[in-house]
Amino acid sequence: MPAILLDKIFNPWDEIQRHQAEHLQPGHYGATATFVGTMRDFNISESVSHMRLEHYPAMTQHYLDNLCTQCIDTYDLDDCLVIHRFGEIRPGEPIVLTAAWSGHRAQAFDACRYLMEELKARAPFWKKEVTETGERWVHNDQQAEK
Amino acid sequence: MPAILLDKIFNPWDEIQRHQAEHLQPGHYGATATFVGTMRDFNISESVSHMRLEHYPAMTQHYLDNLCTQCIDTYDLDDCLVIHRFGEIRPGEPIVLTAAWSGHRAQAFDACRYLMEELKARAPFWKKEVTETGERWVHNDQQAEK
Amino acid sequence: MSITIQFFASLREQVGKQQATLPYEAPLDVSTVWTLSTDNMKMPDNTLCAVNMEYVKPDATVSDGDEVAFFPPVTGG
Amino acid sequence: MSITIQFFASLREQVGKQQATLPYEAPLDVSTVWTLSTDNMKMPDNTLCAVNMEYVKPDATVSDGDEVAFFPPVTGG
Repeated sequence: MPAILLDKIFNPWDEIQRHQAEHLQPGHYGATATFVGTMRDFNISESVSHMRLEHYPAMTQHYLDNLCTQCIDTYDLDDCLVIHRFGEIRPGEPIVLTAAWSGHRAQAFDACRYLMEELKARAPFWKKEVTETGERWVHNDQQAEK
Repeated sequence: MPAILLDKIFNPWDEIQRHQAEHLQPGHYGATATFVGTMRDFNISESVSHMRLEHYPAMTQHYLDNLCTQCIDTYDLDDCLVIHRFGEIRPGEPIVLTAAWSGHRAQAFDACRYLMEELKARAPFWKKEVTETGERWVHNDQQAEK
Repeated sequence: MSITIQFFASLREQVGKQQATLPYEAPLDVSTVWTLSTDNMKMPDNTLCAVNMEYVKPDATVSDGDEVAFFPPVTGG
Repeated sequence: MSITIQFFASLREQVGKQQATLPYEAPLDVSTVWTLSTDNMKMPDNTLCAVNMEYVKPDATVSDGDEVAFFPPVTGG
């Protein structure tokens, strides 16, 4: 399934149910593993008011679509889902959802984690945090949501 | 948090949201990992109409409560949640939910999986499948939902 | 007093009962409870034992008032 | 024809522009595109390069009409 890039707040649990209803056959899969990354309200002890998430639209979409296709194949999934925000994000809001549906739990767990690890390592997104003292780009060794 | 044993169908995604609203502080956790085990409609190529899940009520509750307490401590979680069905279950229905909330994704993933692995290895539940040709106890090397 | 014994799942069906009670008489261990409550049946190799809701080995000591349980390998989740 | 160059995040701020175009002239590789489009700036060590939405190394060949992108290590998720 294609990955979804969103510039608005989303409810990951509603999206999982919507996706299941539209794309999965009840009784066919036995295992659903999901991960939600949420913006925290603190990072390196300084209060963060909000965050701006920049991306490279065409490449980000292309990268995540390929990642999903390849993940389904590698882990023999019924399906998977990736949703990722861009633009302005506030503390407590979901940033990313990964989900994997499979016959067996090992594949679902492994696939869900693989999606997150690959996405964090290679999907073209860049976080800029806005704090009381100004703005700063987040470096990948000091992310609020790790 | 105490584990929840239920003899009725439940919506795992609604339960996650309810639990978050009641027990978790938005902006404090950055990572939510969840797993849902669902009854499949086939096992060893024979069609299963439904399943009866027996348990040892007092010990099952005691075991799962301890598992949650120990898991929160081991993985430094904000919280975790375990919901497990007993009684009659039909294909497509959720059997089990495990969820872990943490500051970081490694702990959330590891804890969610640990809850499932321990539960499957040691929580006192026994599945009996009802097929066209009769009933049979499931052995732990041939479970429909693995 | 006495001790309570519970059997679950396939073991309940094999033993032919769900519950039993035994008068307490020291010393008593879990495997003796099995033998006394099942008319000398052989305990299946993979049987799991619990005393007061905690897993124990068959040679664990049983005290007066304890609840002892026997069951096959678990298949939840 | 020509090639399009895009800069993202902190690199966009350092280079001082988001986009550039260059006339195509063979042979051309990614690191030369960087040099030509940034007035000889040194490429930061951890810079990532992409051609037509795929990651490439700085010595990768660039063809006419390609979109070349430069950006710092990613921090999504």
